[in-house]
Amino acid sequence: MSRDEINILIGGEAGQGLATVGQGLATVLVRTGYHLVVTQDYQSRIRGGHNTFALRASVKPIQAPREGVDLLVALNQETLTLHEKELNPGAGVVADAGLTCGLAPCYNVPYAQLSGPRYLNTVALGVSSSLLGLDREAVADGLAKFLGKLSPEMAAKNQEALAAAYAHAAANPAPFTPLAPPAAAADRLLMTGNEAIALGALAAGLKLLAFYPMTPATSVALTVIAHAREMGVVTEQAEDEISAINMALGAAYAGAPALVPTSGGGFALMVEGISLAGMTETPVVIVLAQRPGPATGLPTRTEQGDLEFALHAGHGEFPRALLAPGSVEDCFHLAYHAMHLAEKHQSPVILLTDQFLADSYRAVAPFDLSGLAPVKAGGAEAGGAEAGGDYERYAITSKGISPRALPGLGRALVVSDSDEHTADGHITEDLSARAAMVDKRLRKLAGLTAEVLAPIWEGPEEAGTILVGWGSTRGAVSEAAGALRAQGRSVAACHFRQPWPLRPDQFLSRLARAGQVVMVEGNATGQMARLIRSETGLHISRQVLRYDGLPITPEFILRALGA
Amino acid sequence: MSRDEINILIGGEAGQGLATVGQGLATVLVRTGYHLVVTQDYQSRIRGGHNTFALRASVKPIQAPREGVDLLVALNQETLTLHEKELNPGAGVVADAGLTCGLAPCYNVPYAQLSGPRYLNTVALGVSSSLLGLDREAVADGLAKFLGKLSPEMAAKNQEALAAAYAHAAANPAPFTPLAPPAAAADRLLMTGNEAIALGALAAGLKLLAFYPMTPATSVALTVIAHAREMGVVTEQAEDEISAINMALGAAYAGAPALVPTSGGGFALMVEGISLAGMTETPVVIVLAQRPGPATGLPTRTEQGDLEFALHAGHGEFPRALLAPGSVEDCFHLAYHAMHLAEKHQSPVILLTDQFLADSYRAVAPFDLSGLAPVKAGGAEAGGAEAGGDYERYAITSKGISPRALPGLGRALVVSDSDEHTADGHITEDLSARAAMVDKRLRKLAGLTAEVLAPIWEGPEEAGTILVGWGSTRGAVSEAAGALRAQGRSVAACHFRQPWPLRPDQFLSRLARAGQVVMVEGNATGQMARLIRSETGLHISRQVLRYDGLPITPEFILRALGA
Amino acid sequence: MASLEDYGEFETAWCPGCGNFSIIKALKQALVKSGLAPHQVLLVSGIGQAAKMPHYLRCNCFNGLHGRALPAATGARLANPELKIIVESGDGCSYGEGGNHFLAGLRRNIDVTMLVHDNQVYGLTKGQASPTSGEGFVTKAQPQGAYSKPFNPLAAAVGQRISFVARGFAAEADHLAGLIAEALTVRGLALIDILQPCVSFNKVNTFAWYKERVYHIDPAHDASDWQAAMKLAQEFGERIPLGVFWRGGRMAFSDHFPVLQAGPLARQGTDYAALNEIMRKFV
Amino acid sequence: MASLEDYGEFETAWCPGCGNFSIIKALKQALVKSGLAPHQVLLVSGIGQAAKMPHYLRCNCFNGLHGRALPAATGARLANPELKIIVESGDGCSYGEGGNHFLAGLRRNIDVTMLVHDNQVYGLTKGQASPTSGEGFVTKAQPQGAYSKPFNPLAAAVGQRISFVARGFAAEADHLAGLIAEALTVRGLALIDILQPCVSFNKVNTFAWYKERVYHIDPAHDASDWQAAMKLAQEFGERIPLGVFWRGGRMAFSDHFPVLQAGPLARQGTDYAALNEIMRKFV
Ligand SMILES: Cc1ncc(C[n+]2csc(CCOP(=O)(O)OP(=O)(O)O)c2C)c(N)n1
Ligand SMILES: Cc1ncc(C[n+]2csc(CCOP(=O)(O)OP(=O)(O)O)c2C)c(N)n1
Ligand code: SF4
Ligand code: SF4
Ligand SMILES: [Mg+2]
Ligand SMILES: [Mg+2]
Repeated sequence: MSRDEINILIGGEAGQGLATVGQGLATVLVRTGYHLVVTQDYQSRIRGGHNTFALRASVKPIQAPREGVDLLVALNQETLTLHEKELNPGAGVVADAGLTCGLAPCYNVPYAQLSGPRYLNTVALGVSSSLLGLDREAVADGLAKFLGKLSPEMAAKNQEALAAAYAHAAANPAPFTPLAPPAAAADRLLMTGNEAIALGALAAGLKLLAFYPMTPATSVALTVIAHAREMGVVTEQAEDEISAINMALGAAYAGAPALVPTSGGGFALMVEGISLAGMTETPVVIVLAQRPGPATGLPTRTEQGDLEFALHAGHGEFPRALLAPGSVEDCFHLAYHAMHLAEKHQSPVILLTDQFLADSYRAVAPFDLSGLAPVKAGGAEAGGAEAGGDYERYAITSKGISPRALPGLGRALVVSDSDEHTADGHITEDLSARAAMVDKRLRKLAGLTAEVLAPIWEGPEEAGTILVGWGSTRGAVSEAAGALRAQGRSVAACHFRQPWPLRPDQFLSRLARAGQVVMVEGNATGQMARLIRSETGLHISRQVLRYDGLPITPEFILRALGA
Repeated sequence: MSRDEINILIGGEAGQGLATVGQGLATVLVRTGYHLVVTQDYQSRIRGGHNTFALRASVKPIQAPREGVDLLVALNQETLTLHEKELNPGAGVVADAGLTCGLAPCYNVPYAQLSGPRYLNTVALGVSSSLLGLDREAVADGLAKFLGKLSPEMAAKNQEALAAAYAHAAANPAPFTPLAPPAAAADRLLMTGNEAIALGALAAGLKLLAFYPMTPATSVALTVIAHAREMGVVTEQAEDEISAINMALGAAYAGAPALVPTSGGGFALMVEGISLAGMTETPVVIVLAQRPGPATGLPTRTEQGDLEFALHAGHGEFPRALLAPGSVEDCFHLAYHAMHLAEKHQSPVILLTDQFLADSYRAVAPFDLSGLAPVKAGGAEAGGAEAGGDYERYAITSKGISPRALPGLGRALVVSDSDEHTADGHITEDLSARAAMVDKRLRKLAGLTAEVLAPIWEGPEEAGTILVGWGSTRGAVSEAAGALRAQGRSVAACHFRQPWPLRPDQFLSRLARAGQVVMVEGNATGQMARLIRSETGLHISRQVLRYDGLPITPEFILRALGA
Repeated sequence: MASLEDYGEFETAWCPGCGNFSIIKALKQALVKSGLAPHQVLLVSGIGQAAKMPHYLRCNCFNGLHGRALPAATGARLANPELKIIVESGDGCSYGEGGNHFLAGLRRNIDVTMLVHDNQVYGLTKGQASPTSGEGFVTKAQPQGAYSKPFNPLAAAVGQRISFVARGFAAEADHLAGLIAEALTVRGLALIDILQPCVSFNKVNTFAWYKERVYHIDPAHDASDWQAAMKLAQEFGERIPLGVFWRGGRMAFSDHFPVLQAGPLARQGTDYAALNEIMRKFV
Repeated sequence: MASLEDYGEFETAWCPGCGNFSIIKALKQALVKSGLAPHQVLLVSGIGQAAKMPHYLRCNCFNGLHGRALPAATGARLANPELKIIVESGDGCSYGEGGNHFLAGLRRNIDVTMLVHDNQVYGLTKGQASPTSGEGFVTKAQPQGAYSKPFNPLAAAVGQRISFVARGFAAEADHLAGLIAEALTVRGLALIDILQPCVSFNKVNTFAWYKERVYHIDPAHDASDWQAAMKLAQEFGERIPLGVFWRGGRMAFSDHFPVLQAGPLARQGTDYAALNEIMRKFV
């Protein structure tokens, strides 16, 4: 007997090596060919506290985290106390011999007998892997990936602990249903949303990254930094977020495609800079990894509470695009797209993600890099400007986009100005020039609108119910709709991966025709619903909202719908 | 023969004493009993450039600036060149003997013969006053108000120049129709919007003002500062706007009603602080004096481009109120109201004004201070907290407002936190506490909504056309509607002095019943129209928008309507 | 008179072995020694590991934004001259994100006690270089080592002649408690930069590293001798001086405001007669 | 070789008599002397009277936000190592709103030339105290006089041992031109604080006031002697030294990035093979 799918929850304190067990398991599962969705739930502290690393693995493609636990791996007593009630029927529990388990079948392992105190997590990994039916060699290989960073002596100790765990499990077989073998070993990568964003930006020819550390955005920066030398990227940790965005703008002005990852509080400090990007028509991509606010809020949890803020951030009026990936693959593709969009429309582009997706490991097929091209800053249009002299950075054009020359790369003098300016970039107080420049800038919105990524639809064209979502909730919405269809109901899913600009022709009539429309959002006030109403008049009164810091799951949606 | 109303335009370079002529005339006109609306148009420089000071004076109440010039007072040739085409039939021009005038009747005065070179503006004031038929004594008195700051010797020289101007005018009578005498000398003050905001805040018991200079907000601060010692207010010019808002929050937490005036760019820097106000539930009033953006834009001109930005400023979700005065009187009343609202709802309140209103002198009846009371920070509700110990700053209440104690004023320990927190203010990662706190904070919106200031309506209940505006355009919208009614058309005006929250029951059915609705806004994208749509679904597609930096006039609206 | 118990004992979110534990101990000792009751004290902090401190003792607390503790404290000070205000934050919070406020605070000589838990690293965000990290300090964000020269807060503070400048060390809690107690008596800005080993993310500037280098400033050092203080403030590396570098006599910022002599602003009324007179001048 | 004419002559929005006129003259002289053509030069400014400067000569120009010139210049420098980058801004812009960036710029020793038009006042916003205004400086915003102690930018700069620290005076355009020309040859951050009388709003620190006080630093001063430079940097009041205070040898910030040795980033490609290898490690 075997199972097609499993939900594994690893729990313990920060500092107990929880992530190692989790990432180790994830690595092995993906290498073995399973699909995977990881949810990391951690506290804003370095040691202690209660953290979890949840892996949903399946032989079939999956998109969202699921509730309920099939295998609970407890690194401490608290994990047992807190999560026992989530155990599904037939679930197993792996815990140290000393820990006391309630009703569920508990596989108490004498960790300390099997290894030294520093390798308990490796024992837990080994016992769990063995219960799952994973090949010991594969696990040893997976472990080796992490051990590379350790001393050979410690690596050996870890491998010994792993071997001891497997031996113990073999000698003490447990009544646990293992995972069915995957369909076929597939070529998949293991990657978080933030890592995929970093790769997507690199694939688009990212040349400068400026940032100030802020959870959950920091790992975008760290991923770029880890490969900056190989990829020829300049990275700098700025003194604050204001500096980060202004550095990015200075660099972008000078021709370096630029990225600034941050979270809500840091984004708030960049708002004046975003307005400057709008005025100077400087391309820049800001990754806004959302977490629950206001203010410091819950630094390590998830929310989709900054949509309207991102849409209106910056004084004055200027076009922008908002992209919101729905999966780790989408993080790669939209980061790539964002960089190109920013350059093409000489505008700020904001990539809205959140802690859940940022930290969520998934199994993804390797990205096809073959068709990709780097952003070409400035570009051929500015060729004529090489002549110098009369170059007009803000030449009035029918589409609002002016040929962009780069300073110092030709003889053109490139004058960029934060004040209202004439076509040549110089400060002006001519009020008819002002109105013309406003019109020119706003004309770029039409171009951005023409390129809008359409919502992704699933399910029947004429649906009784349409579940609408945006950004990171894509998987949950899709799976919830699928579950309802499986119950025989006519339910479609509509996912916005670009919340701005909106093109009602891409969604309005279909939504209007549906029996009912339900908006699913990770915030408390239904921001996307409000935005759709302001652009179309359509009022989506039924809303499934979550704002306790946890990601939306299919079950959460189904419960809210009473289904 | 005399006229009931006049439009006077004074033009010259910065540094020529233009404001002195203008303010001198304004003072005399108001003291004499005329109604007045002033529009100041200046450049972002200290000397030179072309600036104007336009006075519309009338024996009847007036609310808006008007186009067309009846008396042009030119301090330089450029003024003649630029404004001659605006002259109304029968207009007069006052200019130095050396300046050449085109077609209009030009009253060339040999300034230099009448006074020394430093008193030319006084001569211009004298000649203009005399043409208007203003009493010389009254003008001399008015002048004395300004001369108080000068040395007695210079004051005397100025008065001599004035006398010489009157004498010259008497000796060389001009064919100019003077102003009719006012109905009755009335007790009126002369004040700009910013000055009225300062007085309104002082009337509400303002105790701390923190600011960083920024046009057109600075004069709010300077007015408070000028009277800070008498009124017991602590004022500080902060090192930046981030500091200003955080100082205000620290002070407000400690019990000082606090105000921070700024403009778009500075407001952008305060956005994180506004989110902190939302999270810590700290009362604070921010004056956002709008100017054309994005970025530095046009620092000395006007726009209403920051409505949506103000509404969504700050990461995360929390309630706020936006107030937008429509007149100088309203500046006083809404500043007073804002301070009380902020304290009562323990929330940020944003007062949206703009350069036009900020700098517009008006004749206003003295404010009735008798019924006013200062904000009582903390207030009686927190009395129980005196006991200390178990005080809960964020006690969960049915209305969302928790009894607010002040640190150090009793034994209660007041714990305020930017992180998500428990009722006692301490940092928490309990996710059900999180959801409860979000709900608590958002419940305050109902209280704010209950107190919303209703739109102000003018004209027929069932109107063929309703002109809708908000903030500083009130006068222009009202006068345009009046003009259309005078043409026999059924036109009403609807003015939003509180753009947020909105209560559709206060306006929706009346708007929906109208033949057509026209939104009048000083921005390029129709922000208030979009906001109304997002809250009500009502689509106001006909819009009169202005975004060239100049204020909306009745004529501008009428032209746009083809009326 | 308050006792240690009045300040309570709370569970923290710090790592075992963190330098912050002795800093909180020293702070409580100093508060008790100063005879202050919890309700007379206001702790203002930003965001970071150090900045969580106010949650771990009984007091009034305004835990604001990362980098913005000093402005909030300045506002509170200008609203209530009777509170004893202590700013508690990390090196990143105080000298990084909050650098401009630090400069302005020095210029104002704002009368608060500023305790900077200087672990030469960003702790809460998992170990990036801070403004006081040594050149070459390697982190995941600075894999080639930090390129910038460290900021010298003590030199900046002595340079602006604020009222009190000292350095403490987490491993010497009693000495630190003494410094804090003195700082609490000072009018004007009192800065104590505290060497605070971060056992999780700073593997260079460890307890042992500091222990090898710290020494107590010669009792003969004249803390009112500015040149001498400036010279001492330059010393950081092979030898690290602990103790009081400088005591100045500059006017405390809030003393510029006569209205504060009448006590907390919240207790003061509004003079409508005066306001009426002011209004009447607008003609 | 560029000539003065190449840099053009434009109408300005400055007040007649403003110190800025001779600064722009000196800047043009220095640029010509340095043999730079307009398209090789990038002027980055913030907002203020000084910050309008880039509009008044022919060059590349990024006129950004108030206080944010240095970060923008840093970004441009890190994108294109071949541009000659000059930051032009006022005292408010550079040391007030931009104070944190100034500190960070000093720490980085970012290789730009920074010209601060120091009129000890906020000019464009009509005369409020700036970070360098003297104590007691009376304005409409500070009717009792400024309470804060002025910031000493030169001491801060020498303190961080940036590459070049000098003071010029608007009334001595030729001397200033010489300083700028030298600054343009420096690798690393070159700061020139320029005494710039504001005839409209600073009635204290006037041309005459400065003239009475300035003196040229003794040619015997050894600008590589840090102690001596620090001492000189303290002097401001009865006597105000002009000239080069300090020349340091710290590594220029952009030299830490090997990729910049290959020239402007805009000219460099993307190595998809390398990216593919990186991607392949994510298993
Ligand atoms: C505006 C903003 N940017 C970034 C952060 C993320 N952040 C939280 S704490 C911290 C650094 C803390 O370092 P430090 O002040 O030295 O304190 P420590 O944790 O080392 O005690 C950062 C960058 C934030 N909370 N807000
Ligand atoms: C964020 C922001 N805050 C405030 C302003 C308003 N502002 C423009 S220039 C200036 C001060 C200029 O002073 P300084 O830098 O000394 O330049 P100066 O005019 O004296 O040359 C201020 C406060 C602004 N443009 N942006
Ligand atoms: S990360 Fe460092 S500073 Fe933070 S609690 Fe742990 S040891 Fe202390
Ligand atoms: S205000 Fe002062 S700094 Fe500005 S242009 Fe006039 S004189 Fe120069
Ligand atoms: Mg630190
Ligand atoms: Mg200045």
